[in-house]
Amino acid sequence: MFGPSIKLNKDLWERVKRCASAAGYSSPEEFVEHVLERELAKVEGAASDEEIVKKLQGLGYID
Amino acid sequence: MIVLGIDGMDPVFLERHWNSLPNLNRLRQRGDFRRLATTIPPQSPVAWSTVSTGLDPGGHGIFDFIHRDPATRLPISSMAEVTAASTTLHIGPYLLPLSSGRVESLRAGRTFWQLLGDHGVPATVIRMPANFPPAECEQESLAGMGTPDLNGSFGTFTFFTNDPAERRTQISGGRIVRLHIESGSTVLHIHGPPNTLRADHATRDIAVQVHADPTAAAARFDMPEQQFVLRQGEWSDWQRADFRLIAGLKSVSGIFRIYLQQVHPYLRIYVSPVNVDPNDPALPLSTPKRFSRTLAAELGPFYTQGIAEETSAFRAGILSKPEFLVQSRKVLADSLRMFRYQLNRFSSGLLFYYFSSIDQNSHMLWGKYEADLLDIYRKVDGAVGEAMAQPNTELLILSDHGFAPFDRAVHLNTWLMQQGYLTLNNPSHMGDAEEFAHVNWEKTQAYALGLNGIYLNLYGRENGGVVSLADKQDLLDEISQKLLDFRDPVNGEHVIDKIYFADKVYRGRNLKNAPDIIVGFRRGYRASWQTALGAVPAAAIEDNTQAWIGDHCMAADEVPGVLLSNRKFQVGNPEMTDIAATILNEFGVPGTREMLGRMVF
Amino acid sequence: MMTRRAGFIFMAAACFARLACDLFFHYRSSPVAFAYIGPGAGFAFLGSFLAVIGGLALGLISVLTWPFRLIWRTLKGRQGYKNAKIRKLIFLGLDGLDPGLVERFLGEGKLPNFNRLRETGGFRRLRTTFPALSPVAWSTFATGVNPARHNMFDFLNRNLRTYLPELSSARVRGPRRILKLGKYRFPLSRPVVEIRRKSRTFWQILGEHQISSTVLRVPITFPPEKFHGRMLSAMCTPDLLGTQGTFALFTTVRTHGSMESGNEYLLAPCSDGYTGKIPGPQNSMLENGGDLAIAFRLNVSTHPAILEIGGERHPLPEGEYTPWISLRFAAPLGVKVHGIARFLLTRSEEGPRLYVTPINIDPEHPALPISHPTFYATYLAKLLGEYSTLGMAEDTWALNEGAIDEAAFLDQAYLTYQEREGMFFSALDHTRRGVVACVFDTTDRVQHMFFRHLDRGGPYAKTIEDLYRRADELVGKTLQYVDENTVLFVLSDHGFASFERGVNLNTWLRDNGYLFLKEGAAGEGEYLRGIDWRLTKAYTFGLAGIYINQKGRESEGIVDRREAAALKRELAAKLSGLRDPERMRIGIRKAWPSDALYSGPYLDAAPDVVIGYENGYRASWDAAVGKVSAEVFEDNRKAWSGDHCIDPHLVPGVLFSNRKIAAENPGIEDMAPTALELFGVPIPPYMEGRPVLRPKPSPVPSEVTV
Amino acid sequence: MDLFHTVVNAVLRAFVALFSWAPPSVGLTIISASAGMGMLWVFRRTSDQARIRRVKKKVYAHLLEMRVYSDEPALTWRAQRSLLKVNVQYLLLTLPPCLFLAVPVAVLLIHVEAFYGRAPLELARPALVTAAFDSGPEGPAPELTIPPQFDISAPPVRVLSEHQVSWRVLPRAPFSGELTFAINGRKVTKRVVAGRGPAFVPGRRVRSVWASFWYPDEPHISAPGIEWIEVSYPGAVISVFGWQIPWLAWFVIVSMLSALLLKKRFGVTL
Repeated sequence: MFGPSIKLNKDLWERVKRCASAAGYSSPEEFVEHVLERELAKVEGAASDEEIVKKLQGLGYID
Repeated sequence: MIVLGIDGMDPVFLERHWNSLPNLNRLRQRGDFRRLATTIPPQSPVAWSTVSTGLDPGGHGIFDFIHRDPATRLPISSMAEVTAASTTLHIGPYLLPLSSGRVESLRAGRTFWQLLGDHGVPATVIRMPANFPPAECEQESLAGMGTPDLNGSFGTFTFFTNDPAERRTQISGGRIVRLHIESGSTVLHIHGPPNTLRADHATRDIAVQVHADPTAAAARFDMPEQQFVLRQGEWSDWQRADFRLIAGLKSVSGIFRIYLQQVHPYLRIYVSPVNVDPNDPALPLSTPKRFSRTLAAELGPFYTQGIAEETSAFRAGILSKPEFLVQSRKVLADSLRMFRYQLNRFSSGLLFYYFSSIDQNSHMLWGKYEADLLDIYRKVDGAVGEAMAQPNTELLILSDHGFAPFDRAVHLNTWLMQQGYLTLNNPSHMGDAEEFAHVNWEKTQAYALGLNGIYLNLYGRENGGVVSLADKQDLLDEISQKLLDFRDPVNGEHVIDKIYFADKVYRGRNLKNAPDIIVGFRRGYRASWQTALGAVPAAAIEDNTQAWIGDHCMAADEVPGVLLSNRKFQVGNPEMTDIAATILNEFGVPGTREMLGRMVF
Repeated sequence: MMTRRAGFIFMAAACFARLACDLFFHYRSSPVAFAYIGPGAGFAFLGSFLAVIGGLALGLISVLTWPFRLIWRTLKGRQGYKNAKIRKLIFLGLDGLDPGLVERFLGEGKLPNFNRLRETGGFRRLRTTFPALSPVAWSTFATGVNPARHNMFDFLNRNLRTYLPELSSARVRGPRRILKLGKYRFPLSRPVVEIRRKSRTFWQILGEHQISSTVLRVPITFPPEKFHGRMLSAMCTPDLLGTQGTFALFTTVRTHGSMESGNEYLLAPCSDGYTGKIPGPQNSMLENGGDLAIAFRLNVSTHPAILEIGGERHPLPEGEYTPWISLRFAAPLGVKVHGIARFLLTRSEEGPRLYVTPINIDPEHPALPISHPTFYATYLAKLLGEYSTLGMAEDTWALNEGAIDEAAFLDQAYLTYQEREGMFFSALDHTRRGVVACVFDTTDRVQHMFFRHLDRGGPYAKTIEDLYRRADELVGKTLQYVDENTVLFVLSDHGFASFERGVNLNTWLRDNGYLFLKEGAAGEGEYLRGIDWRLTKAYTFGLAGIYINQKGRESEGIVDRREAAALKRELAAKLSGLRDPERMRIGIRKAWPSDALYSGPYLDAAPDVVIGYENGYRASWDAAVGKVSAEVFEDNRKAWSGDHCIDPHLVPGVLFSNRKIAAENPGIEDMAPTALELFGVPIPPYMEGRPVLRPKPSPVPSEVTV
Repeated sequence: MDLFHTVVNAVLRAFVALFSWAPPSVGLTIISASAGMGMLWVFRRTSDQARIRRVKKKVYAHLLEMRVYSDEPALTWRAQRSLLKVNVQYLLLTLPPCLFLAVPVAVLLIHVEAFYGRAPLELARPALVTAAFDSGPEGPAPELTIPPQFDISAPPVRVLSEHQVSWRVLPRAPFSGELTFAINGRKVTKRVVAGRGPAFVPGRRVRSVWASFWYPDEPHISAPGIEWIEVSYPGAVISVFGWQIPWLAWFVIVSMLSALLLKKRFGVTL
């Protein structure tokens, strides 16, 4: 609610809204977040292998 | 600098007894001694207000012990006004104040200790008269004359007895209660304050069980939290009592003393007025607020009532003269104890200390019991000696007025009636009924109230006033002339020395409560008790038969005060207004523009 | 919260002091009164004073703010229940309840309450999602969209840079900023816990219209989102170690070489028994702090045995679970991490064996947010007692590994079931209007572990029947809360099938020249280690399907975009109808390229080819963790003998309602729009489902074709 | 009864003597803290801890309930009702320990009162010595023999309605010893202490064995005709960090605090 907010110009916002609904996002915000997340994933590092795998331990469907 | 205010110390009495008063005498010889011109009228609240503020009565607005409300013409205290809470909430029998009630001083002007405080000079002002509620400031001050007891009066004692000869129930300054004794035991119901938190304002009482043993000539008193035994003729210590206003939530604490006057054949018990408990004051007693608590912690309980000497009980014949003297010495001892405490902790700045004893004792002893009075003077002289022992201290001693005998009481309202200025509804209604009970205001041009005042029944000011503004001066002149011509039918002498008009004698213009005529009685004469409260007895003048035999409510010239110091005075005829100016000057603090006095040194 | 609580304490203390003083002053003279004000009574006073005053204050606040909230709501133009067609909507989710079995037991007259629903309302098979997996299906239930719009395709997600699998539903990252002081590390911000399911849930949308929901243990709700209502997280909530459930087994002689999802520890003998240490979470407050641990002592000389832990003694009768025991792991500087676990002494004599459940996050003092509002979990724990919070509460691995036996597993599962029942009925009790949605997983877990016994005779032959009977009882009890203004849906997210043969598609891909191992690598490496990405075009892990190693998407991708589209179709065609040579049966019924199944912004995250296994088959255990094993087909030898991750057409769920179901072929995506419609809230255009209680505008083909 | 009290008294005296070097607040604090611990122990032993724990959780639950369901005022009221109900349950559960504690705590408090609740008679301040009789007192008051450190400053006052006689005595010098009454030809003594405190200050001395439970500081009176003798001692206050408070208030504060602080260690749920 009080998180940071980013300003978009009106034109971009309209385009985002159109595009979001066409693509099947539930809201323009979700669209913007998704785009940003995807780009960030390309840049950011990941946690160590071991840690990631450990988190999966106990999942019944896999071993 | 130490300033001692000794109420009613008379210059003539001093001059007669220099030899018996070594310290005052020494002060006179080493320093200086003058008569001090007193205020018009020479009454304590008026004079001490002038001392406090450096203003004349026209400036500070206090002209008497009592004045009237022009709307009702009823007497009200001139020193403080109590307003009840204006907004209240009813819950069952309770009346909860939503806005706070106020106690307000009627005195105008800033006091010298407030001015000192503004300039960072510390001052301690103990029991300055007409300083209730104490003027707001950071200085240490304890309220003086004008401080009510817990019932809101200036002191209402209770006298309990099963003596069939005592038939009175209500007397001036007290209440008389009949006791029913069963196998030696009875209960004293001591009234607390009227419960303003209850819609019916019922008083809260506390019950003291008394078990009298005639053979032992003593009695045991059982209070809720303690017991004590008194022998016949003994005074108890201070007793503390909590009067619960709302159970468990709000209570008011008071202190009182019990005097077991007689056990056999009749039980006679005198209970002092219930004083405000300095340890838990229900009324503003001091600045800062905790000061009274500090004093109580250091000294134990003390009299907080403005005038603590039991003159009313003496006048009513309930206490004998020796009993009165014992009691008034207790008051003095109480005062001296606090004086020594203040003297000990006094280091710099100003200490003002007020003694009431000489004034109160003079009223009861003047002219008749010289030796008893001298004894009181001697004790005060001792206190003066202690103050003189303070090194590097300037000492100023003053009294607000002197004393004169009070032989004849003048019923000014009766005189006004005889002169045709005041009319009763029915001439047969003359008597002691107070508060102008039977006066026909439509046919009354003037009325007297208080100890020195006559008011016109002025159109536009008094409610239903009949004297037009145009006629006012003529009427004033006419009444004054007649007053000056008024002679005592017994000896044919003038009764009245001087007549003052408020708008002429005062420089200050705060004259709202001022009488139109201020009557300056000749020595030996004074306005009667009945006059003070607006009664119209049969004769215009009669002998004063009461125990109250000395007074000072006369022409100002008749009863000057005294001024003593360990320094020489530069002013020949010092006046009351000079005191504040002198004190401020000594500390290099400028006075206000309204202040009238000069520097006496 | 803290200051308010401090305020209450202060107020209460002041009142108490006042009371004590009053008593003292009033009754000082009477010594009898002394006894009353002794601290003995003081304890009682203090406690109840606190509570009563606190309660009154809260009540007062609530009453005083009510008009303001009302005004606020009116100003915001929220219509609330004005357009609602009903007062109350109940979703009773029975994970994995199979329509075939339901029909069979209905036919045998064993499910009277289901029967009542079927007769008076409606019963349909409920179309599930591709793949037929709980996280996927329940996400669709919550959002009303297909997986490409909510981003949940499997339990696992691959990291496009490292090819490592990640938990698809939530991401927990350590605190962003850490203050290091000497050897201590102080987190300056909270750990970031993020849900990766996208789109919006119907309860969020209802909440925006001031219609409140209570959402209990619906999968993929960790971390909980903020909305107008109450939620308790479920599937994928980690245990205190951060895993999906790690049990501990304490033995005197090492019996297992290594275990997949548990650890075996040796008990150290001591004078009157054994001692041991339960490893807890990592000590994140110390650099290289290692794991926190709690020591315990096991005394088996008494009957029952006694477990001493955390300064308390607990009786430990053999074969009987303890109640939840609180485990407080003490980190430095007075920081405590609260967990709970149940203990089970499976053998007391001749070398005791002590099984400890995964350490659940303590709902009374949650270390991670597991509910909304955060104190809702605490509230439930205080009201109903401690309960399991782990996403998959039933320890299937302990049974797989033989740490516990069937009976112990069932005990555990039904203990969880009871906890859930308590919450569910308490929520119904407290709901006058709005939504209550609660999912029971026991049905799923028990079928997974006991499918092999179905119709086979032996002591557990009737376990699944008994499970369905219990579900029926639950429905019966729920019906007591249903009136004419209430709509009840009893639904499952998928059905069940037996799991006899595992299929390793990595092996198939290797055999068919799509996947290459690095030189010398044996292919036994978990999680795609050993695969030569420079040559590999496709790979698999998880349960759903095959991923293309696409250029520009995977970090070492080699298949370009256009080629990938063709490759998907090629693989789908080749795999459809894949035969199991050993059993002479078809193993894969059909495979679909992802774009044939899904449409939406998260399509790229989907498996590129989704596999529809035949009844009896599933991705093999090795394939699921990304191994390349020797054979394509192998037997499943684990107790985990039932599964549903096959062709979704074979495992639809069930849908019962107390109202007539108009839709002929309802799907799980229809539930969210149905909820909105019942409360008169407009259905947003991106939602794909249609309300089921009114006729659909156009029929949808019953099977998707390429 | 006398013997029992003598033993308790002796123990307390020894204890207080141990801390005679320190201000009285120190000894009292230790007594209060140990009493708190003792009471905690009794509480654990005599209460159903498991049920108390459960009920307390319910109390918290219903408090939280008001916030959990803050959107439904009806539920807030329901939570209030439930809260009251579980509170009553809680109070009932604390009843047994309270009953168990009542007598020992009363004994302790009555004895401690003699050390910290009463101050010796102040010098040069009159005090009352009162004796109560079965009937009468007819005729002259009984004779009171006082030590030379005292004056009798008023004749004995007979309170016929209450069968009492009060003497007003004035202590002149510190004293700890006995006053002697000649009643019906028998001598009856009463201990009296004057001077500066703190000290063991015995209160009322009674004849009834039953009443001597409440007045344990002296053995009960054996002479017939007399009910009790009491010296009106001033109440003492304890000075703690400059605060003057009644000892019992400090006792309650310290014992409660020590119990609250130690309840975790003792494994007690209050």
